[in-house]
Amino acid sequence: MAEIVSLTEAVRELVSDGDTVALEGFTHLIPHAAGHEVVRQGLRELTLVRMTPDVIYDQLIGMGCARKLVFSWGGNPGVGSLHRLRDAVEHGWPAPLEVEEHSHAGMAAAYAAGAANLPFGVLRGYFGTDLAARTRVASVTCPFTGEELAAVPAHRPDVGVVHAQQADRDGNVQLWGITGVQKEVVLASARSLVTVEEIVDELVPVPGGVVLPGWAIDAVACAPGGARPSYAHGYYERDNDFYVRWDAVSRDRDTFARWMQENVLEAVPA
Amino acid sequence: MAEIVSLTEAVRELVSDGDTVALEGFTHLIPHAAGHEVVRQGLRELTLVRMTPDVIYDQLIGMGCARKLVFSWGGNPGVGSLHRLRDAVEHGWPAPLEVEEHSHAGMAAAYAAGAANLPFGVLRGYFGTDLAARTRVASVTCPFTGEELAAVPAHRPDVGVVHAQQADRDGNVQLWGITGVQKEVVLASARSLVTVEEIVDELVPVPGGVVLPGWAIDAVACAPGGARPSYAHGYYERDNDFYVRWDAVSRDRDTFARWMQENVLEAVPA
Amino acid sequence: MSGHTADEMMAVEAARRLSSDTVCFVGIGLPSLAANLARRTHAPGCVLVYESGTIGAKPAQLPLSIGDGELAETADAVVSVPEMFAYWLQGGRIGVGFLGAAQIDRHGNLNSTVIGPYETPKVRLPGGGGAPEIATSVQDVFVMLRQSARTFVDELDFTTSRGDRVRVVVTDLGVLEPRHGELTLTQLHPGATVEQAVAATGWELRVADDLRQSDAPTEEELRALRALETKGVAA
Amino acid sequence: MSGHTADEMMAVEAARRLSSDTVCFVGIGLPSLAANLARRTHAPGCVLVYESGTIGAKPAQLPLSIGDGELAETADAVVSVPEMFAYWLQGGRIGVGFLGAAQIDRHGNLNSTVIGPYETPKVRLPGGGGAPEIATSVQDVFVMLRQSARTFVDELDFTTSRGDRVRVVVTDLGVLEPRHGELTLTQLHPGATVEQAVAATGWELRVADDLRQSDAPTEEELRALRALETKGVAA
Repeated sequence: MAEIVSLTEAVRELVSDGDTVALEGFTHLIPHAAGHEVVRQGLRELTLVRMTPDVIYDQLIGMGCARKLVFSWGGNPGVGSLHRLRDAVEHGWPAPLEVEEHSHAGMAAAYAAGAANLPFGVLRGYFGTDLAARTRVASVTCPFTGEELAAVPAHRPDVGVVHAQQADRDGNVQLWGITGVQKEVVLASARSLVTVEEIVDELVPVPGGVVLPGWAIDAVACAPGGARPSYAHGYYERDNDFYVRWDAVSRDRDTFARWMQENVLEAVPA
Repeated sequence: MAEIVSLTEAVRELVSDGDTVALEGFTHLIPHAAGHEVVRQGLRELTLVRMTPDVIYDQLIGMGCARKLVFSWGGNPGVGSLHRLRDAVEHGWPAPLEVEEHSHAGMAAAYAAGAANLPFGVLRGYFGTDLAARTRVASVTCPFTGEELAAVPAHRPDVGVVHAQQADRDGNVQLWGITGVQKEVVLASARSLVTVEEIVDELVPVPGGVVLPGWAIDAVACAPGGARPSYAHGYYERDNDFYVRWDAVSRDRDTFARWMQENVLEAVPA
Repeated sequence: MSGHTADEMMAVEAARRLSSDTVCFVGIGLPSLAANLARRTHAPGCVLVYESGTIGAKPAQLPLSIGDGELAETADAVVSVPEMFAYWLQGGRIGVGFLGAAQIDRHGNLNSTVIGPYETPKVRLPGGGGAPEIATSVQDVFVMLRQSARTFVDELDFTTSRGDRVRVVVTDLGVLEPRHGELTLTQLHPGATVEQAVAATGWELRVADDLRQSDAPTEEELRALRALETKGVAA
Repeated sequence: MSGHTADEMMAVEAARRLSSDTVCFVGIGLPSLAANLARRTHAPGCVLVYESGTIGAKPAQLPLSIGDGELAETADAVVSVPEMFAYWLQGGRIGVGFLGAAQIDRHGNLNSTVIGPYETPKVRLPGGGGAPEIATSVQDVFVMLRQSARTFVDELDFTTSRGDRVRVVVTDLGVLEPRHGELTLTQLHPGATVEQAVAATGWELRVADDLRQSDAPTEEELRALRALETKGVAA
């Protein structure tokens, strides 16, 4: 049964140096508040997994939390590059960053396989790309047709973190809008943390809602606004201007460090 | 784009002798009206696929429509045996029935693989059972861990048939309650038919609703009550008494034939 | 205390083994009765998962079918059947799985497929359904089965599911549990005798040294049980 | 007719190739602009599928991100990302997939991964995202890409996706289509010259015998286009 705890406590109890951590949310409900708490607690040597490393991963990488990145698309959506990610890959700053790169389809299949307790996922993918030789992908042969397909190793993060709209007092969670791989990452991970906009007395089912029972989650933390500058469907909109401003903030190492100092390190956790 | 047609026309256009047909609906929204139309049109030599052959498959088998049955649980839920199914398997009446038997998990994986255009599905299953030697299951080895897993050939029926609550005039379909393998069977099949309780001007999203876009469906037919004696969540309840009565009706070949004559062959299609 | 039926004794005995932190995979009939009884008595937090896709169902009355609408209406979540088997059962999230069968052997292997040869069966049974993977995916398998020499057999006609994880077999006569690799009589229900149990077993049934008697159903258990049993056909 | 930008010409030219029975997989930026333009003009039935899981999205304004809330609000269905890639894209249900890139070669192979060596890149690009499987799962790939010798290269630094299904490349100068196994200039936009196109191509660009001029955007196309372009950052 999910414990309802503070974000600080949740990150302290669930995340350790060297862990493989997936903070997910496909273009929606990106768990920024949880990511900031990881930065504040100074966690190191993390393997960060995420389909679309976004501003929050740019921040984690720029602050030196990551040893490795497992991903499929690492940009600032609608704006351009993630400069801290690029600086780490291109110049090893603040530390070299090992990269394991997949396609979206491969990442999705790997999460689904992890949620299903399978060691690998199968897809028609990677064929004829240079990616195949650069990443963890293998081929499997269909025992019925002889066809060759791609296999990706299942994602089984140590910790899966997602943001959602609501939890009830038993730690049952409901999220809606674009639901991405939220369910899969929680179920694929050894431990899971869900931050929520609010804790309600009763979860009222909404169209398109995905409910995760509290007994399948380790910790729930209330973090209103915890997805900002991403958005929470029904609560607040995406701060598109922030994403544009981030381009300038993140371009320069010092500007970035200052911004993180003022806005994250000195900020009071939710 | 789904064409909205009569049930008679839909079955005539989509189903032919010898086809592999899956009429699905896991304990809910069982497409009885469509099955009856298959009986009325005298279709023969069908390979019938269904996780839980229910009264409707008992009827199709008893009327001699089927050459083969692919299934995982063939009983009268809460009552006992399907006598027409048993008579076909045990005594070859009215015709011998080839059986391909799976577990629920295997059937579900086979439908999911079919919907995903994969030739096989992977699961931890069938191990240590006598079923493994009696059905179409093979083993695949994880290329990363060396673990052995079960593989089932994907279901790719010629025709998939499901019942749903609503369609709009463009043939978009919404169903809710227990959603079973409804989406998978429609997407896995070469052709698909959805019968619905009603055609509405606008589909209003409901909690737990599954929407199938009209362009992923071949035909939609309005068949109010088309799941009876099964049920349609929000429309009518399961006729539990019918399932009990079916035990007596179906036990005897002549009683069965008479019942089908009066209630199906002489009935006017929806 | 009023009298009780054999089914009631079985349901009560199985229910007592569930607790508020048990997540159990429930089929129709006695397992559903037992799990719902537990939820209505000592284990209100017990989570009922039906293979139809309903997670955390809280039916007021006993469903006749695992797909009853009430299960969906009262569930915390309803998922598709492929998701149920892949993410929830195979995912290793279920603690207790209930199984029944037409035959059981001393190792807890079960047959619900055929009596007689597979190709030319004397009786074609409904088949395994969810059983093969329930038997290997949950932590603990609970079997509920009326005891008779036809059912508790020396050799199965067909192995539908493996017995490795069978922790307890609740019968109308008592309870069997694996001891030294074999199902052994560990409990007798009130009124039943060792001789009856031995006679109703097709193999040479071992009896535990610490054989004990089951507690008869309490008034509260029977009241809760009977409140559940009012819908459609008896479970 | 009022003037128009190169982006507008590209969007219009791509939009014209979509019809009301096209199901297209759309990324952010020009593809989204083109597909939404088609939906607002000659192809109202054109179905927009975004990889975020929104099927049949009908945004009133252009989304900045493929995950914009408006996409979910206006969609016929929202599915999970694993389902999107498995059942819908891999399932073979998508007719047209739009792709962009940093580099393209004469066979339509694309690079959106790195400039320079993979291990020590000069520029680390965002990566393939959905592209590798879009390129092999849809029936027809449409590429939208401004033409320059740095982008239209003789040899890719990295193959992110295969070109087999690339049917058309819409650039700011014209249109390339595969002819005899090689992307060939088949259309020039108003004001552009063959010389410009050749100069902006890193391989020896072939020019089709039946080279024709693109029709300039109509008033109606421009009006619809500009009504879409009002949200957040320009696409």
